[in-house]
Amino acid sequence: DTIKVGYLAALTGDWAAYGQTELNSAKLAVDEINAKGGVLGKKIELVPYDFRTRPEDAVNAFRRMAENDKVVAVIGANGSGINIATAPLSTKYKIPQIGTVSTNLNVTVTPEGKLNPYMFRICFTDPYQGQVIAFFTAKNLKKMKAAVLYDVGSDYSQGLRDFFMQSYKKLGGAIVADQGFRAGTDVDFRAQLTTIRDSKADVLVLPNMGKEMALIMKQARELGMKDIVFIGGDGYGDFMWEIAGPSMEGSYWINHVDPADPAMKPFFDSYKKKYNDECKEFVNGVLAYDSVYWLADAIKRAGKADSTAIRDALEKTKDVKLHHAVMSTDPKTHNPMNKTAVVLMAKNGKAVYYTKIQPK
Amino acid sequence: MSDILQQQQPLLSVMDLHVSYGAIKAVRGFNLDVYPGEIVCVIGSNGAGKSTLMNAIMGNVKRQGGQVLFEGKPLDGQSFQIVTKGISLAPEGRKVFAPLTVYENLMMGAFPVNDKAKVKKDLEWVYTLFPRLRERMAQYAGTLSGGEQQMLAIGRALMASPRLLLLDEPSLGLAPIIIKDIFRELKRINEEGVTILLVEQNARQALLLSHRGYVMQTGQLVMEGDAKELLHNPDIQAAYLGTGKKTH
Amino acid sequence: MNDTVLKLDHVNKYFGGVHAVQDMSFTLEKGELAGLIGPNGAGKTTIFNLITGVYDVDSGGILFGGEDITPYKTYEVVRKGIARTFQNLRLFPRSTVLENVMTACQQHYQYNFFEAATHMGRWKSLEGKIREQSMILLERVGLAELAEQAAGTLPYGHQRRLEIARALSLQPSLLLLDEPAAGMNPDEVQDLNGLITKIHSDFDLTILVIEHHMELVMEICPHIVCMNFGAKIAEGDPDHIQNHPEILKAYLGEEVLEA
Amino acid sequence: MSGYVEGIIILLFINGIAAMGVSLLTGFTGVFTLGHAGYMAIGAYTAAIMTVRFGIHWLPAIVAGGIIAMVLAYLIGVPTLRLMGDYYAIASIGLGESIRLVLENWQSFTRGARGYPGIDNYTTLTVAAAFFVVMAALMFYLIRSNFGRAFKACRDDYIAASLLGFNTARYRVLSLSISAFYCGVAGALMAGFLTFIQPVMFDLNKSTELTAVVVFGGLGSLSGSLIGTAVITLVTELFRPISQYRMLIYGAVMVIIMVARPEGIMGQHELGPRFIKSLFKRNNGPSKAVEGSDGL
Amino acid sequence: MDTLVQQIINGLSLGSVYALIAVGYSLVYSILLFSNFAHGGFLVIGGYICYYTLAALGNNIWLSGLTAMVGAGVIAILVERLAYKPIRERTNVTLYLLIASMGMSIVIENVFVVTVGGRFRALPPVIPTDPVNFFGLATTSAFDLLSLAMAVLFLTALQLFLSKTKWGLAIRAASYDLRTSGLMGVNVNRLISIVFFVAGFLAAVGGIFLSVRYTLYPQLGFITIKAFVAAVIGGLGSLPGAVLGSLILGLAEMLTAGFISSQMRDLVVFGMLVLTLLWRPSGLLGKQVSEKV
Ligand SMILES: Nc1ncnc2c1ncn2[C@@H]1O[C@H](COP(=O)(O)OP(=O)(O)OP(=O)(O)O)[C@@H](O)[C@H]1O
Ligand SMILES: Nc1ncnc2c1ncn2[C@@H]1O[C@H](COP(=O)(O)OP(=O)(O)OP(=O)(O)O)[C@@H](O)[C@H]1O
Ligand SMILES: [Mg+2]
Ligand SMILES: [Mg+2]
Repeated sequence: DTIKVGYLAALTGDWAAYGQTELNSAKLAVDEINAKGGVLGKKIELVPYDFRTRPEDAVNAFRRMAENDKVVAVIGANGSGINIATAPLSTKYKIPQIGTVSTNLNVTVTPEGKLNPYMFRICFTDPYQGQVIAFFTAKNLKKMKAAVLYDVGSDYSQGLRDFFMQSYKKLGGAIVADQGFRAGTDVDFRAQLTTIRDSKADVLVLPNMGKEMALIMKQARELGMKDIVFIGGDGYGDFMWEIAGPSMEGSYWINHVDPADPAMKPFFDSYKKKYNDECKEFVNGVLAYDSVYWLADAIKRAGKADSTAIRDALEKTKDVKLHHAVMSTDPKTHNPMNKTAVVLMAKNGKAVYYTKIQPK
Repeated sequence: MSDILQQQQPLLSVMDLHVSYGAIKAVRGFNLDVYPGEIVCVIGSNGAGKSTLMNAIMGNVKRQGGQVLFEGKPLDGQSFQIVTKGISLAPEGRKVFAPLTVYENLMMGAFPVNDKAKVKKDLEWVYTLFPRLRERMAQYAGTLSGGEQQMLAIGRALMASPRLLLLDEPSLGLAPIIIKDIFRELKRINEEGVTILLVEQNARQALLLSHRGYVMQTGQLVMEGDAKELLHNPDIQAAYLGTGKKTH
Repeated sequence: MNDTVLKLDHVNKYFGGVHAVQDMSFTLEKGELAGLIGPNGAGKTTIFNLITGVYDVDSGGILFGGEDITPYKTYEVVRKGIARTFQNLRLFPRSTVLENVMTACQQHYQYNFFEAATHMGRWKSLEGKIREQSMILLERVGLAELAEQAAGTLPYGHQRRLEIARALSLQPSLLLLDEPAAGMNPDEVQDLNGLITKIHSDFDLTILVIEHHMELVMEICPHIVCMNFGAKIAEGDPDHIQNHPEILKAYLGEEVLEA
Repeated sequence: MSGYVEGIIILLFINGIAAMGVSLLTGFTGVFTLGHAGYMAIGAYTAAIMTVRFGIHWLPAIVAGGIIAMVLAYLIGVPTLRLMGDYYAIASIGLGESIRLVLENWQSFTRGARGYPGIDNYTTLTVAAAFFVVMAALMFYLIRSNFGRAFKACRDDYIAASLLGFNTARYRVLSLSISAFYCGVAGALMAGFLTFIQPVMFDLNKSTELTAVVVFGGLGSLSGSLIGTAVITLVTELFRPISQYRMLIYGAVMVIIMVARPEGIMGQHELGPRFIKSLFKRNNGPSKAVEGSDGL
Repeated sequence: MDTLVQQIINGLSLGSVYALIAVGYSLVYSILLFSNFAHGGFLVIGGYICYYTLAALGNNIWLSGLTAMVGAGVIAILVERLAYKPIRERTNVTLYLLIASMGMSIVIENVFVVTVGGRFRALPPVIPTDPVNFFGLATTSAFDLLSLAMAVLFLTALQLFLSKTKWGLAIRAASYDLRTSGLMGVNVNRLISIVFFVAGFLAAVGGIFLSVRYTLYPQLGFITIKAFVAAVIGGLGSLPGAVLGSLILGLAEMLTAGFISSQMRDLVVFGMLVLTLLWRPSGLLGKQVSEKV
């Protein structure tokens, strides 16, 4: 007799790199919890389904988890679009879902401002992150001429760009170049970079996925853009160093997690031990790992493996100590409260802690 | 003449050949021998299975039963292997390579021949045989007129310098004068030692040219014999040569 | 009776350097059965292509029933009442024999999209008519038994007949036949002779036929146009043509027909 | 019926409608497309915007989705359908992607790449089934009519078709427009099924899948297209428990079906008494025997 | 002015990357007349072979590059034998091949997803990517010059082979009619294997270049879409066309992104594709053989 938890992971398609790491990390957490006796005396059983990065497939997967596998909660997926599509189902089946890196506001709250009662997230939101990037750029770095290069086809990228630009303008910054590209078929950004070079921007904001950011930085340096400062969001991953190499030096990354945080070390170590591989997509890894812990904590607090009770417990999350942060959930929006953003700086071949930010 | 031939080993023998397309049995137990130096023709009405026979010899359609021997040895394998043994076919419906020029088509015909001088000589010969092809050397084969394409198909088969030449309806779509030229030329190359197996609708012409003939009906052999005899056989005359009515 | 159906008026066509049709003129009167002969590559098929608008003329005019049809697109020309068969067969090989004919036949029994998509209105009666008409034509050319067979699997000679049936089902007033007897044995050519003369009279057609089978042309065509190198070299009745020295030399060969 | 099965069936109906559209164009008219997800996107966004922003009832919104897709297809088709074979196919990739691109960039109207949430869940099983049945009936009727024969004539030999009096260009555009209508309606239903749409849902992979099911259902077989849709959907659902190997199997099934039955599951036959009879005739019907010229 | 020069250089260098892929793609098209969507897969295979042999063979790019090219070539032959040959022997509808090739590309992608994972991997900088400056006017990377040189080198070699040898002639004949080519004594299967070997070989070259420049991951093959478009613009089956198309497409992309709208880059690019084809329906250098009626 186990507690079944569904996991929506992109194991195939464009997000496979992130989805696979998430699932690995979640499994690690489940193993650890089970090794210590599980929750409420029961073992957790993960039911992972792939969704081909397609919402219509994710919807079927969710239904199958709910009806055939009788899961009490679902974790994932690593994309807001998927969670927005599964949100109505979570309400229908009364099964709570925790988004790992689902930063779009509409995951937990509908456009009309209605709360999706069963949707939660462990990450901070796009507006928050956009605000942090703007704040850091304008206040900490004091750079007031920014260029943006974003992925037109990505909801994450477009959202982050919008919110960054809003906040940045409010802080008195000027957007001197706003350029787009499309991931997948576009791998060459020199045209956009040339325009950015000519715009004399002193900072380039990259609200993108890791691979694209790495390629952009590399190509920018190749074009002789020596002085421009790169600032990116939580798409950062250590694998970017392999791609961009020294071009990374001096760039800043807003993140959920400080990888050098001693509290995280055991996770990275056991990940390496179990999978014989570095956890290079660590944002996904850490958030997936902690999502499991968060859920386990909620089940414990609920006192029974009942999905509605778990939902209530999740909603009442207050100062729950996870590995990467102390978690509190805003019952009105189901967003984490006061989650500080970590700023990392790329220095001497790795990303190191730079500062913490919590803009008002 | 045929008595002498009978003592030799046939160059090509088809024994109890069966071919079908799905449910349609196109050739059912056909037998045929071609002796070195002969011209042999196969006549028969539409759909009798003549083209199928030719294709089966060339390994171009799958044989369901029976055997084909070339110089006493089994003639198996795919068409490209069969071609290298010295057999070439001018297929029904011409099948010229439309996007290639006339010259390139002829050079494709010479693909199995490695002797450059020989290719050159043959090319000259084909050009003399069909002056129109020389004129149109650089034209895409696909834009030739029907008859011009037929000349090209025959020329292409000749370029392989075969020992056994298979022709599937060579006269199709050709002007009367060209047909005469071609048949005269076939006789000549035969005298130079090329054995010829011919399928023709123009049965009269074909029988006049051939030494022996076979009559095929719904995939089966119904008659074989000396060409002259067939030509004068009243049944054959009635069935394949027209009622003897002439235009003048 | 003596109205002109088709008139070619100094028609020219070039393909690159090849002057495929040179200053060609001839006329066909209503109800004629005419032959177009000439050596290979003389430009006969090209004339058909020019008439049916597959190629555009370079200069000159083509009049059909008094109207210049050179500006029209192929399908418009066809709708004016010209049908043809092809030297290289152009059937729909995967469709059945019957469907091949029905596809052409439906031109004269049009019903609208709504009726087609709902099978209401005239669908039933007109489909019935189309099928019936097509079967009648297939019977005419002797293919009724093979109606359900895929056209591509028919022997060559049958495919030629099917093309004729298909062209006829367009109810043309002018029928162009491009080497209908190719690939037929003399006996079958005899049958075809009969078929062509029969449809000629039964359907009240004007027919122009390209052929290399002289026994056919000379027997059924009272009016023969002979061309070479794109130009007309003679025109007249079979006797005239057969004894024309230039035609003997260029086309028929000195000793005519009999080897 | 469990909600899981119901969800799959609704999706089957929706994809079936789109597949019928592509089947008409690719299977019956011989125009090979890799961009029809674009028309689904148009349908989906039209319905979404009409119902959410303008509060229009979903039924007219779905129909409007189809119509707008159709009109757009007509405007695109007139110039581009002059291209033949692979040339049109590659251009259609561009057309489909361009539609998506516009949806992504026209943020004020479509909310861009972040997607359009909050659509009413109007696509119930009944609605999907009703649309499917009606549209399937119309399509089956259509191909068994003068129009069906005209499309096939254009596919098999467009020169012969024009010499039988068909304005082939017109029929190609007509076929494209109808197929876009079907895809548009399918997209509109998809919007009501998922309640949330995003341009990325209608990407090249989706287009490819539509064409793939049509081809391995059998070109020129409507029932084949539907069977193809079912096979692909079932393969992905049945193999769900082995998560990441699923797409490997999906690809392999695609290859194996083509290798085992290059003419597709149904060849060009329709499911019916005649097809079943032909199965027992030892050979797989006349389609295989025909060599020589063919569509595309 | 500087910007324009820079964008032109950018465009040409992007085009030369496309060219490497487009040539191989066009080669397969020229013989089997279908768009081999698995070509991107061959590219990925080449990339991964190179990646792993580099690690095993101590960063010897020549050795591992060769292994990758031969390996990808052999796998291309296998793919043809397993997935395409049975189809082309039974039908001449190229659409079926096309769908099989799509299936094959999904298989290849996911073989890597399940074995080595979806992770982005960077090849060590075995090909120099240092900036190269043109008279102070514009900058590009040494890499781009190298890939243009490679594309031109392979193109010339292939073009000579196709136009000067009888095997080249046979390839062109076979592309029109496989059966009749067999009747001419051409071993069609071997010929096709050779073509696929060369295509796989070329794909691996592209794969190595792309993985050095843009990292290696199972979906890398997807970017070949643009190279397909380039091949179509240039004229399918024409190798010089493939290169010309690639350069034009690269230029168009960069100039659009630079001067019109980076967001709408694809729209303009595809618009240009359509316009080009309307002007010349079989591409810029594609042969237009009108059908004889
Ligand atoms: N590819 C095919 N598929 C199915 N049936 C075929 C095929 N080719 C030929 N047939 C059938 O096989 C039989 C023999 O055909 P074949 O072409 O060999 O006849 P033929 O004697 O050459 O006729 P013709 O004089 O018309 O050329 C015919 O009934 C024909 O319908
Ligand atoms: N599209 C074209 N391009 C170039 N040349 C062409 C084209 N079409 C025809 N020709 C040439 O024009 C000439 C006339 O061709 P046409 O097909 O009209 O001849 P034909 O009289 O029908 O001959 P046949 O009796 O052999 O069918 C031929 O020499 C042919 O090569
Ligand atoms: Mg025959
Ligand atoms: Mg002709």
